[in-house]
Amino acid sequence: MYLPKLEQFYKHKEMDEGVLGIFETPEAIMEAAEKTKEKGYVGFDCLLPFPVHGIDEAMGTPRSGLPWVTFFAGLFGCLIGILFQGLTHSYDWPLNIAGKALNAWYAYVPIIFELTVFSAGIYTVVALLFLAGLPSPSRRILHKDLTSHRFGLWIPKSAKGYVESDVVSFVKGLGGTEVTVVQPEKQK
Amino acid sequence: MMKDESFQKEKKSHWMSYELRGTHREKELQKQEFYTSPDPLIQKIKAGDFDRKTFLKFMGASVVMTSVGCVQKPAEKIVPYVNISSISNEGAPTEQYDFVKHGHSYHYASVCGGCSAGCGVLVKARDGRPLKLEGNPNHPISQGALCASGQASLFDLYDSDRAPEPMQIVQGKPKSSDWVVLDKDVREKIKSNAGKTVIVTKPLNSPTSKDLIAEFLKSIGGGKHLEVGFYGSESSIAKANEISFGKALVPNYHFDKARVILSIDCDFMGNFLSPVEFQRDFAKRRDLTQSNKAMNQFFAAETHPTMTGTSADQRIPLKPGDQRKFALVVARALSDLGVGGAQGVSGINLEAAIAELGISKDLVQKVAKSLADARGASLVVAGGASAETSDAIDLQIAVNMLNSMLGNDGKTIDPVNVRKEGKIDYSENLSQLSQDLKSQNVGVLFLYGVNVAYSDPLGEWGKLLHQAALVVTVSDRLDETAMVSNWLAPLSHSLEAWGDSEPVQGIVAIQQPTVRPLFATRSFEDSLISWAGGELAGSKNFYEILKSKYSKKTNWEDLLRKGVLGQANKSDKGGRSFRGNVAPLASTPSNLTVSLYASTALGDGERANNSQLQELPDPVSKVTWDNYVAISPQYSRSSGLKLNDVAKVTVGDKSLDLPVLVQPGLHPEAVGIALGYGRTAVGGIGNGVGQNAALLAQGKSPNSVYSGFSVKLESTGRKYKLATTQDHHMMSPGVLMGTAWKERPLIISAKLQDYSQNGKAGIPEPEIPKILINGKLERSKGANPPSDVPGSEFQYPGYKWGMAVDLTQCTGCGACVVACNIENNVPMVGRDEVRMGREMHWMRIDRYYIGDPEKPESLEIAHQPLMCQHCDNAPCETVCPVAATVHGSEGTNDMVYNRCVGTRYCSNNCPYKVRRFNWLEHWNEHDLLGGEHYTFKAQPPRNLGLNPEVTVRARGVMEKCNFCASRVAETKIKAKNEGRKIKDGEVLSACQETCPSGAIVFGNVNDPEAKVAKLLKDERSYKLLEYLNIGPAVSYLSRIRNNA
Amino acid sequence: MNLQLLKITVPVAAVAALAFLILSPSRYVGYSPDQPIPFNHKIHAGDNKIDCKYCHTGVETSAHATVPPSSTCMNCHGGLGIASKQEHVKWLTNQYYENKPVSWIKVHDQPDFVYFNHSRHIQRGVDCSGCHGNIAEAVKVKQVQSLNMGYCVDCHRENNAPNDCSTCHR
Amino acid sequence: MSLAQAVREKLDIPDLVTGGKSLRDVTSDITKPNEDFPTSLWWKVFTLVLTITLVDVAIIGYLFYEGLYILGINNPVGWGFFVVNFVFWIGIGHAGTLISAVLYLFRQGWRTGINRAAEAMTIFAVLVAASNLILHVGRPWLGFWLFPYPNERGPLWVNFRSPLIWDTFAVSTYLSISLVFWYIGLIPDLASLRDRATETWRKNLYNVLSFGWVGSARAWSHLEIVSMVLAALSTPLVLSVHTIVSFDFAVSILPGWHTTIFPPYFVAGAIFSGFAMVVTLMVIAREVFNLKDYITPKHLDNMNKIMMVTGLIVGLAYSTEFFIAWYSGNEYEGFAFVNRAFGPYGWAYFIMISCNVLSPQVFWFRKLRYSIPVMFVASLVVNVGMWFERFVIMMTLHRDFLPSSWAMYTPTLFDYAMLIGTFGIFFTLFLLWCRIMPVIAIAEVKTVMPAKEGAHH
Repeated sequence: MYLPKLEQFYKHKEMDEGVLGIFETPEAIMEAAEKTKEKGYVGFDCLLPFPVHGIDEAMGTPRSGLPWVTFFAGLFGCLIGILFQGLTHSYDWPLNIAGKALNAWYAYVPIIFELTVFSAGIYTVVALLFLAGLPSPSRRILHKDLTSHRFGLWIPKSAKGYVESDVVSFVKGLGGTEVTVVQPEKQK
Repeated sequence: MMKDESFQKEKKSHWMSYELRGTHREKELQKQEFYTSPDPLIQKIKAGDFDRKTFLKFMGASVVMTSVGCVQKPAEKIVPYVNISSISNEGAPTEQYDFVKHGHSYHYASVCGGCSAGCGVLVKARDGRPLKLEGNPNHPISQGALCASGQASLFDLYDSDRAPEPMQIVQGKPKSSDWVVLDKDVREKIKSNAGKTVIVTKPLNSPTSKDLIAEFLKSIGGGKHLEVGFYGSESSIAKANEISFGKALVPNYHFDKARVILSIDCDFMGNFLSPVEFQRDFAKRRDLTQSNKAMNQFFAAETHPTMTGTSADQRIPLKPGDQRKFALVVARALSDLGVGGAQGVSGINLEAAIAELGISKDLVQKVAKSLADARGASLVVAGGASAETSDAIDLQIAVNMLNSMLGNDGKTIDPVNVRKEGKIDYSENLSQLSQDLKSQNVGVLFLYGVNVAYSDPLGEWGKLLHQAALVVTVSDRLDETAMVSNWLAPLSHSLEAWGDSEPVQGIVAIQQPTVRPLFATRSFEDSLISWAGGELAGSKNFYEILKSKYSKKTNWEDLLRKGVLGQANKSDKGGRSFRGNVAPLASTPSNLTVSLYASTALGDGERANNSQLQELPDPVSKVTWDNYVAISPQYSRSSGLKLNDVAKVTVGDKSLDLPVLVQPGLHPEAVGIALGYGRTAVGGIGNGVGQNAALLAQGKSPNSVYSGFSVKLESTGRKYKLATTQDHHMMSPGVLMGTAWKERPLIISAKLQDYSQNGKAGIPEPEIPKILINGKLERSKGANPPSDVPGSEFQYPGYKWGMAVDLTQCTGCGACVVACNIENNVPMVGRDEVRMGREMHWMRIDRYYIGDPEKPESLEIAHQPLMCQHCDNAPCETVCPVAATVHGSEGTNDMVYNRCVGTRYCSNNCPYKVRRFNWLEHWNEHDLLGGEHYTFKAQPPRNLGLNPEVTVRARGVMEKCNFCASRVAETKIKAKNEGRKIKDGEVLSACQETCPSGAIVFGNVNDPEAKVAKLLKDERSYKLLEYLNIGPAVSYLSRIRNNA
Repeated sequence: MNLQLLKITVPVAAVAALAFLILSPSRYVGYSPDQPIPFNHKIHAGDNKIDCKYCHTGVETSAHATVPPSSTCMNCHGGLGIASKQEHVKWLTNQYYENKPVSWIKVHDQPDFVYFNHSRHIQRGVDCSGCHGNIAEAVKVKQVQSLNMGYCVDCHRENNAPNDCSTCHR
Repeated sequence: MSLAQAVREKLDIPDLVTGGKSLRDVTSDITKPNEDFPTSLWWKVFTLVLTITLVDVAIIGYLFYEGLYILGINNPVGWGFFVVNFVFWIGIGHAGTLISAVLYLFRQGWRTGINRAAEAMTIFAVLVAASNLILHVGRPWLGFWLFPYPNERGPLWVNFRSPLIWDTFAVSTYLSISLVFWYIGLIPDLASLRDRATETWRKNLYNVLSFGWVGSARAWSHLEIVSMVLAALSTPLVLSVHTIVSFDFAVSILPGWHTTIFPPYFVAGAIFSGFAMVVTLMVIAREVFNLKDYITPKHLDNMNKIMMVTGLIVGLAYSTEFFIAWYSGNEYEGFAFVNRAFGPYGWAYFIMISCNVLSPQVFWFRKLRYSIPVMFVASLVVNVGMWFERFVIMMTLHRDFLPSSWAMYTPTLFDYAMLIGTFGIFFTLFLLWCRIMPVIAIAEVKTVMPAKEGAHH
């Protein structure tokens, strides 16, 4: 049976200290990701201008668990819709409107549906922003081409077996150009 | 027990009496925030400086306040009286009479000042303000009912265009003055021209006033008293009676005794002698719940489709000028049937004459037959402006002959207790006056209630009047005549003054005031007394005269309480023999002839400044706010004149430009134009509404011939959109745009014969979806049946309010509409808004033509009063997003104004379209966000007449008939406090209470003894659009016509 | 950084607004305007045990409880009556003899589209203090109940009084 | 999903980005309009629509001041131009969501060229529609009463049986969902604008707008999933919204309104008009912003096909209505439709027929489907026709059950001004948006670049 697992809700990690390498093509970054996974630098990440197909498998990240959020949020909205309309009309203040039955539930369907969709959508997006670490406009930009046409490989200091010189050479070995060692910003 | 001077104003304002006007103390009071004495108010409005708050107070504008939820309400004040006084002593205005309870309504018996019929009324006054008029049940004339103009006459009291004080007119410019100066001037002039005083009054039905006038003339050393009336038939009838029977009089008519009625151009329910009485008597014989044997048969031969004609069993369209010919033709037909007593008809060639009339022969024979069968119980009447042809007197003689042939004298016609006695010749009086003026033979001239300059526009009164030494016009406003006279002596409204009336010999009613004069005005009688030097007949004011006079006859206070002295005489007496010579027939002009008629609402136009009457749709044409030239469909086709074309109407050398209305039911060669329009000096509302058709009148000046002369119509090429409340292209419900759809079962008519066989005659089975439940067809529960069907969701165990409307009795007079407007503070919106289709009447009367408009003889005109039907499954409630209209526990469809946001969805979804939307702020000078551009707003002191029991609605809010929720609530609280249930007939809806024909019945359906419950079970009862399964609470009783 | 500030303030403001919307009290509770003279109900109704209906005569029979005419005050204070030396009483007496009404300021003021009927409630046995508070102890009258629609509706529900819209709105 | 397969096979041939562009070119081409100083043409158009908007705002102020009586509506015809505009614009709004959601689910690569602009159109259209809905009530300042909130009245809730309440919920849901859907798609593109920005103010602006997006693969995979989820949610939503709008009429009891055919008929009509509007905008955009390589004739051809299909559906609906009205044998129902076609407002009915049913037939011919001027004209004509469809439906009010309450509706100057005003507001918003944000989904276009494999699986 398919149940939500915690690792599906992986979170974007801030990139304040580590090594960054730049790659030119999607194929290159895919290959690099594969290698890095095998090398075992846990918690490494790729920076992409557009979603490259298959990068998740390459990096070994599991499928996102956000649909679960959608599901339960939807359920919640649906429940609210049913209860709120039912209670207000037939319990809180029963009004004789056009002699219709107080629990004429079929009149409530449209709003039940709308509320379901509403809460499902909104909560999912909220969850997304949380997991993707958005919004944080103060975030540092590592390289300006990474949102346009080039691809980045990021290996954080926190990765297991991180030795700066090894990592740098490793990334170079993968064919990464402009390999830079990123230091945390000075707190002013 | 009543009192005339209980004088506290609305809870939120000061009392104030007009004696204090202009005193130092008043100035002080004026400084106070909520000082609201009406007369300075007018000054303030006119002067344009007026603080908004006061206005809001006036208009009870908290609806507006609440629409801005976050605005703190302005502090309201409570201003109690200073003192309590007992009834015995004459209290000062600061004193509360110990019997007056704040917030309670009291009814005072009085007399209606609407017209000269002199109906007895009950005035509902609350905290010293008259708020509503109802008919006085004790009074044999009104018998508890009141007509449209009677209802509306309340607003003349609150008319902002009344003259607030005496005015002197110098070179056509009025300048304010006061009574002291006026009285002084009058007295001097009377002295200097002794014996040459002339008093011209409207036809008076007050014996005491007549005596007083005589007394006055005596005391000042002689003079004349002339009565002058317009558009009426009293003169002709009186003269004809003199010729026929040797005694000049206007008899009384008993329609309730008449089994067959033939009216020749007589709008006796709309505009003849005593409309309410006649309509009530007429309707008594149309009440089929009693027995259908009694039902009368009514033939209306008329030159113009009148309200009366619409309730005829057989309409006979006549060409103006042919009235007398028709009468004689009928006489001839009668004598052919062997009815004796005919004179001068032997020479008539029946076929030829009938052919000339353009009607079918068997129709005439049918009329004659029915009349002959009902000898002694039939009635022939003629009268009204449109019967005033050049041979009007001969017409009346012919009518007299018919009646005596049928032996109606002393039975349906009462020559003993008459309406008027002695020689009456209004036009003679008028010409006498102009002679005297020409020959400089008039000293002081008093004109009381006669607006000669308007009603006789060809008389050149502007010049003539200046031949008199002094002309004093006694009128409530600066009207056309006042503008060309020397003085205007402002007249009190009938609700402000004492008086009495004797419309029919032996029936006397006291007119008692219910409010202190709002302005510095006096009644004519009081003025006479002060002009006579402050004392007349040993009394200082008219009140004392009346009191002393009637105290001799009966207990004064009982008289006031009951309101009337004497009973109607219904016994048969006073048979008389016809001797008058019948003149030979003259030929009528061969081409188009016109008939000028007095419209049902406005009558002679005296009250043209009454928005209620201006906006009351004409019973037949449904036109408001204008008069028009009505032409027949045939003539429209031949001449090419269409609706809203402006035509040039030419009679001799005089001509008028009037919009055209194509009126089915007119004789092909007949043209009709309403009198009473085109006032020039009546006030902001009535000025310049329509054209004065009296300009076209014929005969020697003063004009007396209003009908039967030839007229020429030509198109001017211009267009003018008439403000109608109902479409005119649409004919009968059956034929729609030529596509022959099934006839819509809206008004269900049947013939008496069919009805007496089958009570449900003509009523179709409503197509309501039913399903087979254990063997028999029933409405399924899923189909949400209304409360009267088993298995419905909601039952109404306590009260269940319902209404029944009898279409057989309804005459479409519109009294209910006006009564509803006044009871519920319904605003009048003015011509432009009516054109846009935004009239606010909660109640409307739908008019349908049944039959072929090309065949006026066979055309029937049906009325259907339509108000909110209070459906059990009300479509409007389902769609209101904010639950502003929901169902009450008593089966009413409640509308909550203060919750309404104004989506108008309810109105769209209402199959009857009875909901009304407030497109405008009708009551407040400014509304929430301004909007002063709308000029047709109620001006003070109109607001003093608002019913405090009903919320005043703001802009952007939906409203509709609420089954007089305020009346129900009032009665219910009373009953509850007394620990009992409401009795049947204890609570009447405004429309029901005023209806002269008793067609509307409102009450508790759950009470099996209630009249409404019985009527709902009546075979004739059906519901409108029942197939929609909305379960209306209003039932209609099918329209039965007695035409064999 | 001001963005940080925004992150905190915006949600807080939103919550506060909603809370206010839900929990906001009636604007009129505690409304206690100054009257032309500081009439003291405590002395009259409290200490001297004058029955409410002695002055508010309409309360049992009319929609309005009615404020009495000045003459009612004069029954005790008139001429050289009780407390005739007291300045406000002097003023009142003058008003009376000058035939001038006193314009009191309405404290319990319902909008004009609400039709409240005192007589019905009194007949039904509703106690004055239910809506007006303990007037006998009030030195200066002030509004103690919200008197908004919810207040009326709740009471009507508890005592199964009619709850139709047309009960109060016409 | 075999259907999807089939559709893809059909539509994915030829290239969706022509001219052998590289990734970098794509970015720079698409962001060019945002970075350059506006062209004189843009300025001209913008000043025009801005003036219209300002005039409209002034009129709205006057409307508040004077009340609804300055409009032409009256007693039988309680709803006029305002509601017509409302339904019209809601309809326009549908294409956006449809393109971005439904086509997304069907993996229609070709949508990438147009979906961003279409979504923007949706949002602005819905805003305009909602404003019309609020303005047409008698007391707009009490509009918030349409939302059920705890109040001091008892508390008194709203009437959930009223289609207008359904509207309130549907429209607000629709607006918010489309808004987030649109914006999360925009975030990466705004990020690339930010990184290309040179002036500091632009940098800061886009820094805030892009939420500090850096394009980490983890964020991307979440984003991908969410846009799919939202697409899945929006698809039924978009259908429900116009269904509910149609309930405004279908739930009433008026002859000519009370028909079960309304929901499908309205939805089809909405898609119809929506696509027409997209074509109009796209044709303009690709000319003005020189994006011919990204909005290719192929895109337009596909949309024209859809327009033709929906046009046929609408035509079918019209005829069905008439048939049922006759078949019911109910005098009121039957008359309502005869009156619709041959009554005083028959002219509007025939405008509707000719614009909505006849004009799309030109798209039977491939040549015309590919001709820019033809499709431009056709799209405009269709929009006119769809506006008149709503007008015709509204005018059903003017003659209902009782002949006595029949009347005509004559719009006043203000009605027309408000109609024009809605277009003013819409285009003002749209033009402004074109300056600030990329009209084409940069990142998504990159995924369908012909150059690289693996784009299609």
